[in-house]
Amino acid sequence: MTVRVLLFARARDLAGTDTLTLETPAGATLRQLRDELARRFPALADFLPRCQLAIHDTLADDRTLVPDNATVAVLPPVSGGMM
Amino acid sequence: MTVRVLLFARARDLAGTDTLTLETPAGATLRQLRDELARRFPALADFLPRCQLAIHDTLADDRTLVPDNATVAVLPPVSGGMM
Amino acid sequence: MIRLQREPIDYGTLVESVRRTTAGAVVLFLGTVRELTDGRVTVALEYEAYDRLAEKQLAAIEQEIRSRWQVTDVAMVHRLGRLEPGEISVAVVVSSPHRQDAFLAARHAIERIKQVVPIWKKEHWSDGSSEWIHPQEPIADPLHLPQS
Amino acid sequence: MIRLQREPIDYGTLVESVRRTTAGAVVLFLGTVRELTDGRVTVALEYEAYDRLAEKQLAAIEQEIRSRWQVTDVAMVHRLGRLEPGEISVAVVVSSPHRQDAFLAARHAIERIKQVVPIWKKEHWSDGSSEWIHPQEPIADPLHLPQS
Repeated sequence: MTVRVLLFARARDLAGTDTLTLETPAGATLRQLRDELARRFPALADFLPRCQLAIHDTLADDRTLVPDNATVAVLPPVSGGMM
Repeated sequence: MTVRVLLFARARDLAGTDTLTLETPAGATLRQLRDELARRFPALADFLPRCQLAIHDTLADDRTLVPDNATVAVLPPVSGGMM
Repeated sequence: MIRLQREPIDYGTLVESVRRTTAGAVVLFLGTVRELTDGRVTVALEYEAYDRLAEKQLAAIEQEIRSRWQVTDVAMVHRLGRLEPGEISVAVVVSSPHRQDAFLAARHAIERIKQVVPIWKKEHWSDGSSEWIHPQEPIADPLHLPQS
Repeated sequence: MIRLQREPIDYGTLVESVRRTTAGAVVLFLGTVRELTDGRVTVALEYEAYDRLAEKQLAAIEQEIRSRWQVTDVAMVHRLGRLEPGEISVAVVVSSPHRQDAFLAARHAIERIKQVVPIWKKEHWSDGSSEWIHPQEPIADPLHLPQS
């Protein structure tokens, strides 16, 4: 099953790419996709737990099944705070 | 003693003039000036108690003595409220 | 910057006048002439001021907001004369390093302008009648500003 | 109106787009790039977004403020790409019949933009270093917006 992954901000810098394709087994969850990303990009492993994931344009929790041909976005915490 | 009086908004419309000169006795207070205005402009009498007075650019209460050559402004309530 | 003027208010110039690289937040308030009030149609508003006292009160409001919030710069301009629906009657713009300060200071400034600055408005209604708008209550909120 | 753009933000056009003769109050917020943060000098900020989700979140914020306040119209624009100190990174403008609503809705919108819209900024410091700004705490305020 093919999944397209988009990476942003520090996650992109740590992975060294803004987009990549992963093959995951059918029935894989976002939790498993996180694990696979951490394996492929060890520099990303520590930061990944602070990121949210979205499938297409919808935020999703780690138990969500990854649909085939999904685009999964890795979203670091937003800047927030004082201006 | 000569006092110049400036009238604004409804006070001006009621008096029919935006500026006038009053002669008041030395030692007159703003209270006495109000009374004199009400006498000269009966149409203003009911509205005047809702107006504040200022001597030159300073708001003043009715016990204040009117200096010679003062400019006294008659200030209706400001619009305030919703926009 | 404080000004009473008969010309249309150019809020872009006001905003630019308060922008600084030290102030990351700018809040602009515009008051514009509404066409409808309680179902009645306004064809024009006429604003009149006691200029010298109005300018003094605006300066006191500037001091007041500077004493309460971190205000980098502020501009307050009120228009006088005859305005048609849609035109801008008043503009307040505040810059600050912090957006909370910019919002609170701008909000406070416009509230105080409505309360303590001797500027009056006359409604000209579509039926040909007109009236000065003076609150009907006894003066609850006098024009006095605390001296800073 | 909601937009992410790489071109400079023309707030005058935004303000004009929300002005109505039915809305007597307009509040504009501008966020600009500060030159100094905790004593460090910024030479540029770089903004990056996940566009499709950012636009969806902005639309949800619009729904949120329309459900809570009387909002005649609203425009929210965030700039992307490299900005220098003084440039406008974000603009929010709200028109309303009531100034309280205009202030509260604009304030709420910018707070929510900071919390729930996937737009990130990278500081480029004068010493040549750079860093993405991500809050260090675990995600206290998730990107979720209540569905309206």
